[in-house]
Amino acid sequence: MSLEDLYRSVILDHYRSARNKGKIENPDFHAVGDNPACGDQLEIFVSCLEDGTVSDVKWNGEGCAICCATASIMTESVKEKSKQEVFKLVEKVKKLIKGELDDSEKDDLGELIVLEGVSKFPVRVKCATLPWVSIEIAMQGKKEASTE
Amino acid sequence: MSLEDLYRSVILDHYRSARNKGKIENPDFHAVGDNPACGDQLEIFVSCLEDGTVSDVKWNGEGCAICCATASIMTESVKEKSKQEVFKLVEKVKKLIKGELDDSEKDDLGELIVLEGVSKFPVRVKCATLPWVSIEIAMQGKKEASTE
Amino acid sequence: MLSLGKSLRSKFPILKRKIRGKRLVYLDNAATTQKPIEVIREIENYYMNTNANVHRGLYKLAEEATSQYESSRERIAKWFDSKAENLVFTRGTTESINLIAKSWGNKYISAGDRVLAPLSEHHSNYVPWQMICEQKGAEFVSLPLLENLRIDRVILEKNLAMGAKVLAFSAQSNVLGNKENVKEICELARKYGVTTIVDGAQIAGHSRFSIQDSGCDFFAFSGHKMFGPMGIGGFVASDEVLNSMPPWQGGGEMISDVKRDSWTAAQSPYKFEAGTPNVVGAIALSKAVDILDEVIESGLEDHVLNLSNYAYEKLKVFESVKFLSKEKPCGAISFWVESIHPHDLATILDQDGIAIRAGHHCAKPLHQYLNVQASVRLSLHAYNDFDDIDDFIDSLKGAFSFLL
Amino acid sequence: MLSLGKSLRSKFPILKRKIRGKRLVYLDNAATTQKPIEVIREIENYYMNTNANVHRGLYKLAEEATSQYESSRERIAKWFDSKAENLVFTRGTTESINLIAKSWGNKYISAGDRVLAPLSEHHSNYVPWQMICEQKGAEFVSLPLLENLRIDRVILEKNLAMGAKVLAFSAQSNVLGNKENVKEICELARKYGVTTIVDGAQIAGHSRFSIQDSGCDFFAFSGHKMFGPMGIGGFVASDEVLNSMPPWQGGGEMISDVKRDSWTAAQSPYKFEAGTPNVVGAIALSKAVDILDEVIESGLEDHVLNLSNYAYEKLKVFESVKFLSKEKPCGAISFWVESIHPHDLATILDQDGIAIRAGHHCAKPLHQYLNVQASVRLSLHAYNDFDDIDDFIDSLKGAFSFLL
Ligand SMILES: Cc1ncc(COP(=O)(O)O)c(C=O)c1O
Ligand SMILES: Cc1ncc(COP(=O)(O)O)c(C=O)c1O
Repeated sequence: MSLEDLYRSVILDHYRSARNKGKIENPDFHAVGDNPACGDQLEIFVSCLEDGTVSDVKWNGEGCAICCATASIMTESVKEKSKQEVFKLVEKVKKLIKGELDDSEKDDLGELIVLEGVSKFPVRVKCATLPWVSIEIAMQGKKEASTE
Repeated sequence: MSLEDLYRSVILDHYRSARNKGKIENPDFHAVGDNPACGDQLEIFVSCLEDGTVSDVKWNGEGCAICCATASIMTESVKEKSKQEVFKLVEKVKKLIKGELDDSEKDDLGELIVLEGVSKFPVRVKCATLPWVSIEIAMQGKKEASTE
Repeated sequence: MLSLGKSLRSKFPILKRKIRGKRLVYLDNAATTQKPIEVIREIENYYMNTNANVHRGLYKLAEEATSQYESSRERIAKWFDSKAENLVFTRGTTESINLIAKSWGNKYISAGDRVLAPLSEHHSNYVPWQMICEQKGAEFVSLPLLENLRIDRVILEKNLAMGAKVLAFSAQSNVLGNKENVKEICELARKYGVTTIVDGAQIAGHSRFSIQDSGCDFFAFSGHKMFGPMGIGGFVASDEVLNSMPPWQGGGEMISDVKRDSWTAAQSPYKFEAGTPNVVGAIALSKAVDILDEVIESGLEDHVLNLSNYAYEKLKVFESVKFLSKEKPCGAISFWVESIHPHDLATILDQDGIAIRAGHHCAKPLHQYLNVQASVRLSLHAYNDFDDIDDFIDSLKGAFSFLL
Repeated sequence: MLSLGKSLRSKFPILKRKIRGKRLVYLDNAATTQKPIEVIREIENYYMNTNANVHRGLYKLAEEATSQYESSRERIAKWFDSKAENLVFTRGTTESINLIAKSWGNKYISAGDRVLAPLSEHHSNYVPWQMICEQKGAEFVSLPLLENLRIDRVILEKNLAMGAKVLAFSAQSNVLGNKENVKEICELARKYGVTTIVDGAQIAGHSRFSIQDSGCDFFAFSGHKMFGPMGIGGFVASDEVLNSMPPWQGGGEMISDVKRDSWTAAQSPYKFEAGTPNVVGAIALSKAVDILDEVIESGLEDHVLNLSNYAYEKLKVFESVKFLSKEKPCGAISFWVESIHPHDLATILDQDGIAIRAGHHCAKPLHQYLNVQASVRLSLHAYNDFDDIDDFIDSLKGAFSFLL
């Protein structure tokens, strides 16, 4: 995957018109994610139904195209999932971004598969990982995440 | 000058039968010289006449052949000299040992000239310098010398 | 006389390297400089012919290693217009400043004392002072800057007059590239009896610096920013200052005697050099200083100024480019681009073989002050030339058309 | 499998060197080892192809440098049976022990506490503990030895039982060559809740050492004693221990955030690595570990044992030779000669190209205890062979006939 492909395809689109950017008043979960290496900072807000299913999720913050686009993509992919499903997805996508996921496990990833391209840019892996780490931390009830 | 020459000539002789080794009770000057790099330690005792002329000088301690022989040679060379003469001699011999003395200044050195050979062994310069530094320090009224 | 720019590149083997098929355009010299072949050969030569531990060996190799190590100390000290006895080797600027803060600072800074540093300092000349102030209950005062981002002399003098123990500042900023007038500032500090620590990390790689002329109390530097190898650097201070300082680390080399229940320190500079030193690092740095001196003699400062002006003019054309410096930047040019994150820019430029830095450049307080999260920095050295700037600008244009 | 001794010499370019026309016989391996050509090439290769500052760079060179640096951390940590996150890079054993004493020690050692170290320790594992005890008003207890100069377990246990904070000891002595049973001693210390610091400077260059198996809390080592370059080394400790320790030096790399008035530390191991690290040092050390591992696999320990026995038998013949060790020495053989000063011996042997050490080998308390002012030490490694011992003995005979 060339750089152009990586940025062009989905990422640039999500970066330019981010989905689910903003805040949620009185969220059920909330965390601030930090990538101290580059200063990226990300807030994640999650609301859940009574049964724990994610009903709404928003992200806020400044960051690079990869981080922001990934946050946008992430928020789309976790809605209507249970806590356990989110945790499972996070583990899977973290592997995907690092280029460690087996082909056999990639089937049900849908649009998320574009994040695989990031694995070709090792120094940017943390940027794409931050949104995922942040929601994981948030839904574990912690307040601060870091990808350093 | 080969090593054999250096050790053989005067140094080995003075090392084997050291002159002026021992102590002086109630000396006018006394100092302990230290070469921390190798553990050599040397005591110097000086007695003077009323006019300040060195009347007796003794050295004591353990050290390598170069250090002990030099101490022996040194004690022979300072007797009957005034304080100023001793200080002048010390400066000159320190230069000699480091190989920094002009040929024109070497005339009146007598037997001391053998110490020039030490300059060919830079790591041993401190060993030959210690007795000279020690008497200098002693006669300046200080108590401890070091060649580190 | 050497000719700088393109024709100097043959001396620096790494500059032959291709990045994804394109030539390497190295514009991150404030982070670390590349190494001339002579420095690489010096390291090789040491390990192939001389390698030994120093100071305590009586055999030929150890004698040669010791004498090369000590004559390197002399050479480097002399280059800073100082003496061998006044130069302490460390890993670099950071370790030097920590040593000063933890040895000198621990002795002389007390509760209620004030320590001054401009907010534009590199973390390495900032955090060690924050640490010692916390530890001692002293006050760390981060000085604000003038509009042009230089040290505000009025505020500085006010703060000096209020009473302070230390003024720590850098001779040249790694973000803004500007030099301070070290001599004037040290004079001012001296007037109020305040000890000066000059972070020389940047200036040491670009200019001749006379410690005597500057009148500073401490000067710290890093070899790897001066064509030298990694893992070596040091600081310089006067006999009086060094003798007044207690040792910092304990161990081999730094002692004069160890008894079962006590120890005594060696003389300066050895009392600050515990353990096996980076002997080959010092020797190779001395060779680097020879070359750096020649490069400076051949017009390094003008060369960097010309390239900086050229780059500035070309960058200015883009409306979206905002400079951090309020003056014409020299040596280091930091900027940000509206609606493009510096990291994306760096990644895209790297596709064309262009090595620039993106981030906070270890100067977060400055970035916060300027309300910029991160910036892009290009920093220039002797082997850079107009072609490097041209390639950089071309690549930047490509990135803009792609991302904006 | 490599064949050790003579045939390994071609890998170590310096061993081709002539000293005053004679071949170099290098017998000072406890001070520093020589470097295999692969390690020298690794350094050269880094500066010719990869050189960049690490961690904060987004371009190709910085990415490669960072990934090589971090995979070297992983390789070296794994060799010690540990994990990358648990390995902190420093300049060497001395800096490691100082860091431990000044970060961990400063936090956990209080007035009245006791710190234990055998009197046979190297100054680098002795003075830092004396220093922190002085500073804290704690008691530094230098443990006496058994007749055979090993740690006296009865006295040790008595001292542990009396209450102590720290037991610092070396896995292998640089003077006597003998190894301690680290596992048993650490177990004993753990029984009494005493933290163990193992000085691994010597063992790391001669044996595989499993930190997990040993059960120690800290393990410190020096690269230059393991075929690696100068200026790199480190220490290993568990997550729990590292996380409990405050940072030591402040500056770039070790922070997670810096604000005008505060700072926060990065995670381990980075929080202990302030400033530009010796990147190339770590990379070249990782290569050295590859070779060292192969050499150990090929029988280094037996090889050194055989040579030691051979040397011991030959030395024993001289009545005037007195050994410091009360056991058959292995690896390092220290002795003194009645009525010959070690320095004179070293100078004379050097005339024949033989490099041995004379002095106190940074172990003055041990020498004082044995009532020996200074000693001569030969220390062996993979490239030594029987011819080295023969040449050494011949030269020694010459010196005796000349000096005695
Ligand atoms: C047992 C022991 N400990 C500590 C050290 C100190 O190592 P370094 O000088 O590399 O810091 C040495 C070597 O000099 C040693 O042999
Ligand atoms: C101004 C300034 N100070 C301090 C440092 C720290 O130098 P080092 O990382 O070599 O210790 C740097 C470079 O990173 C610098 O540019």
